Amino acid sequence: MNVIRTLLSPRGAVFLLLAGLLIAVTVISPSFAEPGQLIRFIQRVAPIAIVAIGQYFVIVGGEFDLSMGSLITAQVVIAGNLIGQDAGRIFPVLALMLVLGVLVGLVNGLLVTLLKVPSFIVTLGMMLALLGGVMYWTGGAATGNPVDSFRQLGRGGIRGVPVIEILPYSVLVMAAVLAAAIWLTRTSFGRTVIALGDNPRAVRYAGARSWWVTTSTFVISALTATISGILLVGYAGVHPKVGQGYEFIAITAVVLGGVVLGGGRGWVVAAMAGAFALEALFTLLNFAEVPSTLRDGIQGVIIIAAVAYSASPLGGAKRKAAPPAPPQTSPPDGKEPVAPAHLGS
Amino acid sequence: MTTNIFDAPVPDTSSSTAPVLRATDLSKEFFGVRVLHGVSIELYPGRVHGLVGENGAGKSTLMKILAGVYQRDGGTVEFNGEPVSFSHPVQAMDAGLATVFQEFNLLPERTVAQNVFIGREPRRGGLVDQKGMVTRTAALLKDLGIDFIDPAARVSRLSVAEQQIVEITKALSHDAKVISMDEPTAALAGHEVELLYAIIRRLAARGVAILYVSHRLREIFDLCDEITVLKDGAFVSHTPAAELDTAELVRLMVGRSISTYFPSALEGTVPGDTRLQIRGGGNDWIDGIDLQLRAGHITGLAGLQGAGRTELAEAIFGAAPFTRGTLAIDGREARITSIRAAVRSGIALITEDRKAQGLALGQSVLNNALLAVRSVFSRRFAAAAAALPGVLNTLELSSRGTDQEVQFLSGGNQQKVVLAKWLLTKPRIVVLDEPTRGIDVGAKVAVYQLIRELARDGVAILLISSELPEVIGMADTILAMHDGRIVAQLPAGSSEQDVLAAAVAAPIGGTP
Amino acid sequence: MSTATGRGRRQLDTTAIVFIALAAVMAIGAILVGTVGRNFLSPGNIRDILTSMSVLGFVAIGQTLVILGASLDLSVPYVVSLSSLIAADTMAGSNARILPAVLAALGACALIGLANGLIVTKLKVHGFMATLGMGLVVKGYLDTQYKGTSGNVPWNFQLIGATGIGPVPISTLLMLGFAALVALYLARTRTGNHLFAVGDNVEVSRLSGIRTARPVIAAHMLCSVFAGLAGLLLASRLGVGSPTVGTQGGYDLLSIAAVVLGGTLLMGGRGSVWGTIGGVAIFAVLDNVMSVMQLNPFLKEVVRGVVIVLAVAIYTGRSIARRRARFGPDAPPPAPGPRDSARGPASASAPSPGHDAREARR
Amino acid sequence: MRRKAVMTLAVGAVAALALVGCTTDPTVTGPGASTTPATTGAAAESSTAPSTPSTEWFDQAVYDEQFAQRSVTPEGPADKPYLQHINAEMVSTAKYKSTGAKKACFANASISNPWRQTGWITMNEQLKELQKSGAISEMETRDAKDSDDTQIADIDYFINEGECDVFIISPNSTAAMTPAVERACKTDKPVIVFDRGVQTDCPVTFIHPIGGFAWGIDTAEFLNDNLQSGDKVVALRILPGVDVLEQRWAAAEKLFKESGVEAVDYFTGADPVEIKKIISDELAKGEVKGIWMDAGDGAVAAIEAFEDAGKALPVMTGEDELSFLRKWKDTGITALGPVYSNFQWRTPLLAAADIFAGKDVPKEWVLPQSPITSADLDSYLTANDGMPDGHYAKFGGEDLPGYPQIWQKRVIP
Repeated sequence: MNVIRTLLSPRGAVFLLLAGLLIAVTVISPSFAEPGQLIRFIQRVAPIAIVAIGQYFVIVGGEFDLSMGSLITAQVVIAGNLIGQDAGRIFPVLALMLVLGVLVGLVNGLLVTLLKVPSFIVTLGMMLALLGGVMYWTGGAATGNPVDSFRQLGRGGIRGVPVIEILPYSVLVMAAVLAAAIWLTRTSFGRTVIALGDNPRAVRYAGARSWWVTTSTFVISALTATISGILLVGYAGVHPKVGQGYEFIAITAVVLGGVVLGGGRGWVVAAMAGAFALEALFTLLNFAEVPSTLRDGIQGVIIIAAVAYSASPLGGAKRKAAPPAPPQTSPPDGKEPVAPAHLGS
Repeated sequence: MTTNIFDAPVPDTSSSTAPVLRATDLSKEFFGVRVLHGVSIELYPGRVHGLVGENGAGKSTLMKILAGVYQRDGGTVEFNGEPVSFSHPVQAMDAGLATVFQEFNLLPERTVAQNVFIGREPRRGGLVDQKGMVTRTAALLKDLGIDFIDPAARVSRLSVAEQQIVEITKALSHDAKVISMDEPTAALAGHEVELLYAIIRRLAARGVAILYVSHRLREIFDLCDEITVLKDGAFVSHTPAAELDTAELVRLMVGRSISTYFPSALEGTVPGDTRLQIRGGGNDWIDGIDLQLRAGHITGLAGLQGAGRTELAEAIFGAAPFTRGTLAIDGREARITSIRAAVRSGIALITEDRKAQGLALGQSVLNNALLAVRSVFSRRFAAAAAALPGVLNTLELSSRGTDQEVQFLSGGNQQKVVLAKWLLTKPRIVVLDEPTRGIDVGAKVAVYQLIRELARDGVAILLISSELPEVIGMADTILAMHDGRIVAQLPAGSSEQDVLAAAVAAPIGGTP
Repeated sequence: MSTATGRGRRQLDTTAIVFIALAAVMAIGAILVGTVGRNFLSPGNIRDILTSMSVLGFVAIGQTLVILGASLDLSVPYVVSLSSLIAADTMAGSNARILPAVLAALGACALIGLANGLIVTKLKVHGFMATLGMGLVVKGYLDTQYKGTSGNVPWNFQLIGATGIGPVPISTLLMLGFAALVALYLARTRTGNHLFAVGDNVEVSRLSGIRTARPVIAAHMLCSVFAGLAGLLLASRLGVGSPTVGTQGGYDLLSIAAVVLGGTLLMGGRGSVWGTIGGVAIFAVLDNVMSVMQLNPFLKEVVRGVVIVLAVAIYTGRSIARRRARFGPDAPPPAPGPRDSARGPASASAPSPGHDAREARR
Repeated sequence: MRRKAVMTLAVGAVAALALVGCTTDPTVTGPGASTTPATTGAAAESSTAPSTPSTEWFDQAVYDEQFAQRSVTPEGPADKPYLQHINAEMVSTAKYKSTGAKKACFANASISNPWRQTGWITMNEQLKELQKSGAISEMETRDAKDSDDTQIADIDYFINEGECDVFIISPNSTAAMTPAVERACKTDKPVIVFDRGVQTDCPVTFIHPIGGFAWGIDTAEFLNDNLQSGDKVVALRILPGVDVLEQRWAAAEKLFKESGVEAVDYFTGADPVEIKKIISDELAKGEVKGIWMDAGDGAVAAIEAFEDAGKALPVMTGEDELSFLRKWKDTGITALGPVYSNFQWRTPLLAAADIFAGKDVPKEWVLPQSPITSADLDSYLTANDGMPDGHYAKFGGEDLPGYPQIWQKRVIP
């Protein structure tokens, strides 16, 4: 029921948009709808969908993470330089990458929560520092791609699957991340994150460790950036450009998914659908052979239009500390309950 | 533009003059639900008209129609004999019909003067005359007898009472003929209420018609010349104040009489051991706090706004912890340095500002009610979730369901969600800071009933209230605070005068 | 006793903090520059710093307005480029066409700003997304319409970017002059005042009779016009228009960082243009010192990132307004009076603003 | 409010004070020989490129010139390509002749891509050698981070504060940097420009490989030779609006049109993820026979897209970046490695030494630019064994002291 209602609401706009774009692509190139092609499409979206999921937690908790792109780049370069052609180093380096991811998230989160610096600024600084640091360390270029066995995660898949021929590992990873994210949104942690985006004081006065909850969202976002980096190094290889701009793509995807910038409202599945819609748009532009110089313009118009459409009266404007008083006498379900019965008893 | 009303000639205030405002047969629907029907009211210059009724009776809707916030569906409004229809609050303001809303309509980051003149900043030579704004605001404040508000100060640095005064100043700057006030004293302490009374009487003496909405019946009787009662969106009665008493008024409001406003202690309530013992507690805002809360015992805390009551509550709750003195829970010394530690120790605080600190308004009833348990006692979460329907039932929460967002609930129901949130943590010490502020009589009684039940169940209770009858009616022991210190301890049943004297007058307890 | 002063000991004005930080950065910079045998205060160095302030300064002044209105403008780099191109193309080397070129460039920018403002206020799209999208649209236009640098700026117009009075470039003086005008606009015009109000709380502003869309639209238009002025200045310095000159400078994020560094709340309602100029100056001094020190360009980014966060951290740490202590070392001398408790800032129901603002608006 | 008023006053006061000492900075004067604006137009028109670059990048005259230069055998030492020059018109530098170690000031556009990073490393090793030989005392470098505005300020800073003996400028863009370069020339110190040019001939020498059209010709001819009319080529371009890149495409596009090869171009930002997506989509639409790149950065991802789609590998032109050369070797595709000679980063400092020695230098120092073919692939791979993927095969620093560790570790100063 809940799902259906959401689909029909303005917040479900992203699903309509996605469906429209996919249909348009299929009309232009019917082979796109073949299962084999479709699964390749999903494989390609997986890294973006995963960072969108990570960004969702940060945004719904009322913050921004602009450092995701640089973190992806850092992880990609680390994989290239430290794993190299030695398959035996995959697991130690993987562990190192996860530690780095957690560390970046912790630093972001703690600067935001303990030093009270706006997350926009903290993660902007982290974005500059991480990218600069990695470039300094590598002299701007990685040694080379990591071993193929490591890259399989982003590039390969289970072959011989009926209908779709190949089931890319990244699709499985994305499904796992999504499942974990959905589960997380239903846990106490997930509910607290949303409440935090809604009213941080109320959460603090309920005894929650809000600093830790917020920090955790940054850790989650950094971890999804790490996972995305692992998939991308497989999908495309090592390059300092990999990951660039992913923070804006992720934020755009999340907002397209109807999540309110400022927090307190949004659905993780819709955020992921936002990522799919964005990528379907790129694909459509590719298939439609739109002149390459025009693409950004079209993308801009569609983003504005889609966000405008999904901006419902409740979600469109940011809510301030004291939200506008709700209609005091007019809950849609009827009158206010007054004079409870036990008065007389 | 800002001709001072005090310079205006004093009009004849006898009741024979024509009403300055006459609203006839007003009706209003929301989503097909009638929230106001057939309501009429007349306001006369120089007279204070009380408007009472429970939450949902239609008072706010009526005010907002008069103020131009809502558009009426039916009926007529005449102002100064002319039929009017305001489509925006500012139209009403400009016409001379000002409203002081319950929610403060001030901008915290702007100065007092900028707030007073917002939207119609005076200009000189084409530029906004900031200096002129300050001077004129200072003059308006002076006419109200207020010399302690700096017109150039940022509103965020003012106390609630001061902000209230700024609201009234704003209304005055419009040269208002009618000022309606929605629960203006809700956030004020006793002597501040006196100040407001003085201001209102002064306004009335100058011929302004006042529409006064309050849940505090005593104020209605103190101030009002006549009283209109609404119930369920309909007109009930219009009577000169002198012809009514409290009991009769309550009967008119709720449709039946309440024999005892404050429920008495429940059977089986036994004062038990000391739950919380504070000796010499203090921090930057309070000092020398000696306090003992006992199981099954209700300690009332009276004091003026700014006396340090909320600071004491926040110190106990770890939000602004004690930095001096000792604190013991159940006889064992404890250190409460965070809210989390307090909640873990079984302390709950129902904060005075439920929208700012109590609720995440965009979240569901369910998620708000479970917020504290899941934040602190994750292991007890399943049990709490299972217990939730029962608790909500006990509190008689009225909502569409547990997935309804709390922003759509009435104040009383919102407060019940806050109470549910804390009940689910199974607290052993409950601090209630102004638990009945801005909620209707019915909900109030439910809160009182709950406090009694908690006491019976062996919970230690600290009840903080600006409403002296509430403290006196409920507490087994009454403490008075002044200037950050507890200055007096009075027995149950003390008179309001005694408590007030203790809270206002020179310290009794000996601290200098 | 006046409460204003009683409550007073008004905390250090935020703009003052910014300038103290600037002074500190300059002092450290002067020492560092001295270690490599250079003079921080030499005319050439001052000129270098001031020059790098000019363009970012123009953009940041506009960005301040938008942020005060609780919006954001990420489209500025593309508007900067567009303005430089329209100006250089229209001038086409002719002195006589300077005025029409300036008007055309600024007019186009104003239109973009108008579109931004309308999207934000009427379509209720968050400024972040609206201007991100608008930036892409303008970028698409630039990429389609222009192939590389274009136009020709006459020498008279180039003088604006190339001349100085002593070590002070004309462009910096112009920038400061415009900053003064904007300061005046904010303090002394109704739209300026209303911009603060709307940024502070839209609902209250609306109920107070402010047409809430207007100041925000005006802010967006002014922001784009200021980006256009930056583009004009760049055209003057480059001698041509360039479709990439805006993105080269990274003016979107840098201007936002400068505004926040200057003490303006990212969520609007409070801030000042002079603080922003201070923030821009901090960046300029930092860049100058790092360049003189010949720091590795990649490490420069690291330093920038760290400084942005730390500087804002120091500022936010300072600006948390505490409730005035009644007891303890910070407590004011006891001044009992009949109304003392009424005026007490310790009032609980008016939770300390900094405290509130902290959590409510990040 | 009062604060604002004070600030406003302060600004006014500063302005007033400044007016008292009103001086126009002596280094800032009009372009051309005279300082009067009247000559501006003439000076601009006399420069090597039109003052208003046309909306089309193609320029038949330059195209023809570069077409011819490709087949010219360069003059100069055979084992030092970075000192060779093509069709050089030598100019005397006698007036700069002076003894002692000189200070070089280098205004660099950026080191934001692997090509520039590799060159920058080489340049610094060259510097060390010249410092040892006593020709150059030090080099002060300012990096403009890809910003025209910053680079103009950098050059002005050098003029005012640098105490420079020679200016070396790698312009961030052609037209925009012209006035600043002219200001540097006014100091009467030698000015050396390399990589991208400027629209003035005031520098002593302008060092560059043959150019973008030559790249486009080499690559398009290669693809045309190996493909049929009607075959599809996907052109992967980094970004629009950069002249050295646009000229490559302008030449190639012309040749593709002539041969009937169907070419479709995309901007990739050199991001391999973008590249892979674009190729995947193209492969989903139909057959792709060839890949053309305006820079080899990210070439591997393009080949991998074919591999992953299970399609026949294309005929391809990349660059001499090692990642591409290695993938080329691994897959055995039909390919060409066009070169935008990275060794040109050695030449400016050597030219400076020559200038102070009073030796004649080419006015326009056109360096050889010959692509790597399948015939020399192996030798370049062997020569650059152990170098990182972002290294460029024709970096030309094999005889410098730090070779090979400095490049292998990619030590960026």
